[in-house]
Amino acid sequence: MDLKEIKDLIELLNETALTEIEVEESGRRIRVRKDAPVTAEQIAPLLSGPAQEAPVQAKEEGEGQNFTFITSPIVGTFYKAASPDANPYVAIDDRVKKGQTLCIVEAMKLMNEIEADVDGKVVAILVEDGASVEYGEALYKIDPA
Amino acid sequence: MDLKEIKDLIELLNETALTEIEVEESGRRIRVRKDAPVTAEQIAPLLSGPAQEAPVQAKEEGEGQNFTFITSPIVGTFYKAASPDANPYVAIDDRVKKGQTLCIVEAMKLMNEIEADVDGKVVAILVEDGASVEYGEALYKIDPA
Amino acid sequence: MFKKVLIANRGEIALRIIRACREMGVRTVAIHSDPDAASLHVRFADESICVGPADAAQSYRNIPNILSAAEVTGAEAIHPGYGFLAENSHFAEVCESAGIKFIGPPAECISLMGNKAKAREVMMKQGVPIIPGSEGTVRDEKYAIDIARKIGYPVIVKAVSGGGGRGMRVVHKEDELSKSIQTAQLEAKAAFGDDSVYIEKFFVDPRHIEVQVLADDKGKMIYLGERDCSVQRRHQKLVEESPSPVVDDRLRRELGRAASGAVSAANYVNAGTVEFLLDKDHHFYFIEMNTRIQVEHPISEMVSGIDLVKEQIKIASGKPLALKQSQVRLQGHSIECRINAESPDKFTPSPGTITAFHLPGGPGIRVDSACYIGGVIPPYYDSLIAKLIVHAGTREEAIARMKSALNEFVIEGVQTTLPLHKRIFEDPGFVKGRYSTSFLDHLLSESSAP
Amino acid sequence: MFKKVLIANRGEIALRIIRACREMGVRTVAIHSDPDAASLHVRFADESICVGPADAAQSYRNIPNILSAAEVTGAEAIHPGYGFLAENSHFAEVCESAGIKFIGPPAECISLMGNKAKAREVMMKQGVPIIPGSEGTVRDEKYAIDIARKIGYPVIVKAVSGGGGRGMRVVHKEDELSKSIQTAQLEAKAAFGDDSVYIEKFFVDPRHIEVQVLADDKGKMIYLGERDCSVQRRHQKLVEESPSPVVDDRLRRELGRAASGAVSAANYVNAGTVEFLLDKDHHFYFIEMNTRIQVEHPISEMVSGIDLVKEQIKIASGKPLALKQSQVRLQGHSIECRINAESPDKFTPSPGTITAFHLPGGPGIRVDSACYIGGVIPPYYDSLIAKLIVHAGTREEAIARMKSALNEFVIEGVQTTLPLHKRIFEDPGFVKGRYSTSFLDHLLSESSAP
Repeated sequence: MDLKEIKDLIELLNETALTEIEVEESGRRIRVRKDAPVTAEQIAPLLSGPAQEAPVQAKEEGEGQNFTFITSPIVGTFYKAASPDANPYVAIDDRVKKGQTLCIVEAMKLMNEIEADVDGKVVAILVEDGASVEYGEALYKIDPA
Repeated sequence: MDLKEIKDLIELLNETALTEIEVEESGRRIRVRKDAPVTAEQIAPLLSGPAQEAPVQAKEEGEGQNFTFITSPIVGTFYKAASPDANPYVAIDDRVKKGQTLCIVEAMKLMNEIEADVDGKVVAILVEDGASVEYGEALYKIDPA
Repeated sequence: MFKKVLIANRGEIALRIIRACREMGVRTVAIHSDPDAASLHVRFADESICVGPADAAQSYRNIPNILSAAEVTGAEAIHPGYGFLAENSHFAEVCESAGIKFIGPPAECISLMGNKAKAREVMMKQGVPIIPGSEGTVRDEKYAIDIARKIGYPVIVKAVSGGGGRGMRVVHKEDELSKSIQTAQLEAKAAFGDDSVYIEKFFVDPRHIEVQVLADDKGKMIYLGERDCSVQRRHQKLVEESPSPVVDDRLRRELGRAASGAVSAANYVNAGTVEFLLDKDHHFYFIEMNTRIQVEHPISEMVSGIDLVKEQIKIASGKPLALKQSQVRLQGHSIECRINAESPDKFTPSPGTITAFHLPGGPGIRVDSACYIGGVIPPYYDSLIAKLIVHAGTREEAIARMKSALNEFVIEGVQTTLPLHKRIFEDPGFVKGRYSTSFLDHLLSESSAP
Repeated sequence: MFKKVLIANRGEIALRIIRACREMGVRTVAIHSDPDAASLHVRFADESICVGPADAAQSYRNIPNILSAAEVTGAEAIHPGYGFLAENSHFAEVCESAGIKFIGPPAECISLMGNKAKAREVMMKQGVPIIPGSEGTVRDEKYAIDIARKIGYPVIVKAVSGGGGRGMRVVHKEDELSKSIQTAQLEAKAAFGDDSVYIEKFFVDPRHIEVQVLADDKGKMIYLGERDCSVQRRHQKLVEESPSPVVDDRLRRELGRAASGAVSAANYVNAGTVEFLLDKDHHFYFIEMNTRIQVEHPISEMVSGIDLVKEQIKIASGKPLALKQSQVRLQGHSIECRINAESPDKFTPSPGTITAFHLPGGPGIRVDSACYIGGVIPPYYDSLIAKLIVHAGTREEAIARMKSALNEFVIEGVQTTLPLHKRIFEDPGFVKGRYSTSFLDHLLSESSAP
């Protein structure tokens, strides 16, 4: 059952230097994450600050390599190309530049272009064309090296 | 709150080779105890066996000495002497013999004589004269040496 | 009203009684065995006394120690709960002679209803419909054959002092009769020390319907509708509901009248349950009367709005019933699931330590339980973890609410019957209200089929 | 009926709505912020979507992301709960224009009731008693002085767009009036972006009484009695009860009539609450109407037997009300305690991880909570841990039940208001039902006195 699993994961997390563990199996997903201790100074801007529309950047450490993930800043539908007939904006192994359009996330009938926020090489496209994505969902894995 | 404390104690108990921990403070007493893993063979006689009326014997290990406790086999009222005018059956430092009457526990208007089940010396009398005692409550501490 | 009550029980029913006492301003004394020292009923009572070791015969059934506990704590009354000493007429007698009020019926009621053959006789005289069968016990083979021919096969041979399915034999043909009587007698002798047996008509796929009654010592009584407890495994109830999906207003009044008759016949006082068997033609027959609060009492509380445990205490303290039958108003539908620490397929007990325990909540949800995280289900006593009770406007809504609540209920560390309960509420027969006492056996045999 | 509903909220109210949907066979979509990924509302919904980071403005108030979530999951309706977007008329409007049903009143009702001065005007026209005061907003100092003289001091200056105590000033003497108006205007501008204020008579020690209404889109409405929410700390309710200890049947009918008037005046549809101030002479005055389900809705559910959240969903799906006013039957007494993660004396929030969580149970106990052991109360949102609701036959029994339940409730890991709640139920004034909106301030100042 989940409560137990969540507790186990929290424990595991607390024992390591990781800040997040995510487990997905048979249609269920559990993610536990820890932040640095929250202080009043940090909360104040959170509660009053303006909405950040910039893509969220996440890093992964593995085998000595630093990857960057381009995540969705909004909830919507993911498209690799500008239209069904067009070529995808980018493909795996393409080199991309900061500010270059990678894909579109459609929300409220509006096409939102998602740009790379780093120079690098596309290592993986993590979402199927036409799939719905949630806030913070990783779309592209980029090797900034 | 007690639930948490009890849990902590259980945890502590399980981590150690102890079999019992007891904490008493401000009128409240918590005791946690563990037995060897229970097997079906052990349960069967428990469920059908006759009531044991013999005093329960408990041991305490401390400072290299083994003490034996004479505990109450019934619920009732503890008396050190046969009547209010009589001398106590035993006093501290008295030597007692197995089978010797140590005190009376009155229950249901009946006087139940509690006997020593070991030879030894009375180290402590643990209950006030006239106090009510529960099942298993230690009455006398005996040094069998 | 009593100032202090001793509760001669453990687990959820002890906690249930403690809650009622606290709400009435009555102080409580819990008794417990050695392994139950950390139990919630001990924690939430005002005082507690250890009365013996794990073995219930030496603790929860230890009459001298329990009476001494009442004496040394100054308790004026003892509530026996269910099980243990609840239907022990000797205990009720000893309590009264020690000047301690037994919260239950007079000892004579308990002993009358404990003798199944005598109870039948008394009910028959009062005009309460009883199952066709022998008059009194059967000693003589010829009489047995005559009776069985008269009422028609199949018949059932039952121990007079029986209960829980022991000392019972169903007989389909005359040539099996004599041997079955002998076997039943042997079993009865071994289990209850009394080899008297009697014969009754055996009904195929009946329903188990029981009526909750309350009677004060002024001769007033009320009944609070019926409970349908047909979902059973070897006479152990797993799911109960009130009202029954097959009882209409007319039948309810008839059942109530019969239950009233039973109460009068026995000069019954306090809470009790009159159990009936309901056949396919909706004829009902008296089975027995339980002279105690029952595990499934909450569903009657939910539909009637009456707190049965408080009523028991009030009646025992000499107060008259506050309500007349015409003021009893049954509303909505209530269902109870008994969640046991058992493997859900084989029903083998699964004692152990509860490592996760998350209760369902929200509207119409009630949980009666004495479990907590870190708490232990010991191997010595029954395996009930929690009673999950729902109440809603209609049976359909109550089923939907129960399904939702079962899915929210998290219990870890022991195996539980939760998966079986979920299956029951998915079963089309159950959902339509079409089920009998053989329902669960059918459901279980389906799953074990290849 | 809808096939799928998105719940634009978190915590216990999201879970409450999910439970109602599951019982109705409606699929659910939970939305959540980053730190709420392990929340129970996410776990128990059929689907879930992360809509933004911790900051509610970017997640639970993020209209584009929430509508996209409804779109990508195919949800036909959105339930806003309370707080966040529940009383945002723009959100209701955008939902409707996107073809998604907003489970609540029409946008116009929300915006009418959001404008306190306009709401007053409309109620006055309908003949609903309103607090004596200015007609519309006060811009002109001379008009303010005239009005204040006419209704008599003390008066209160309030922001038209106000709420939660901000933009309010009590004025006791004429020479304070002008300065207080200016201060209120500044506060209102800063807090709500609108500096309009109005003036009302200020009552000393009134009671806060509110009436729960349900109205369908066919023009039918019912009211479900009143709630007494006078136990407040700075306009935050801590304990609510229904019925009010000071409202009798005649006053209840008058309050109901006034609430019906408010519903008609606003062409109101769905669940809503009409709030009144009750003075010492038992005259009542309209304060405002809350156009959403309220935190304290369970106590009305307990006494009426009506599931308000299910009714909200049914009404939004176009179903007519099933009950007439004459069929509404209020039974017994219900009390709710809001247990918050706060220090019980200073009320400073106490976020953290729940390390122990043991719920009270038994008859008449309901807990609405989304907490669990190991779960986190994040610092970003409100501090409600659980609503503990009791129901019993009488007020006296309900208080006894609440005291017993508060003593069984174990919460560890964060500080809670449990100790304060226990004190409230020991207070002789509260027990006698003699309390006003200043009750809690008095109770708290007693304890801080030397």
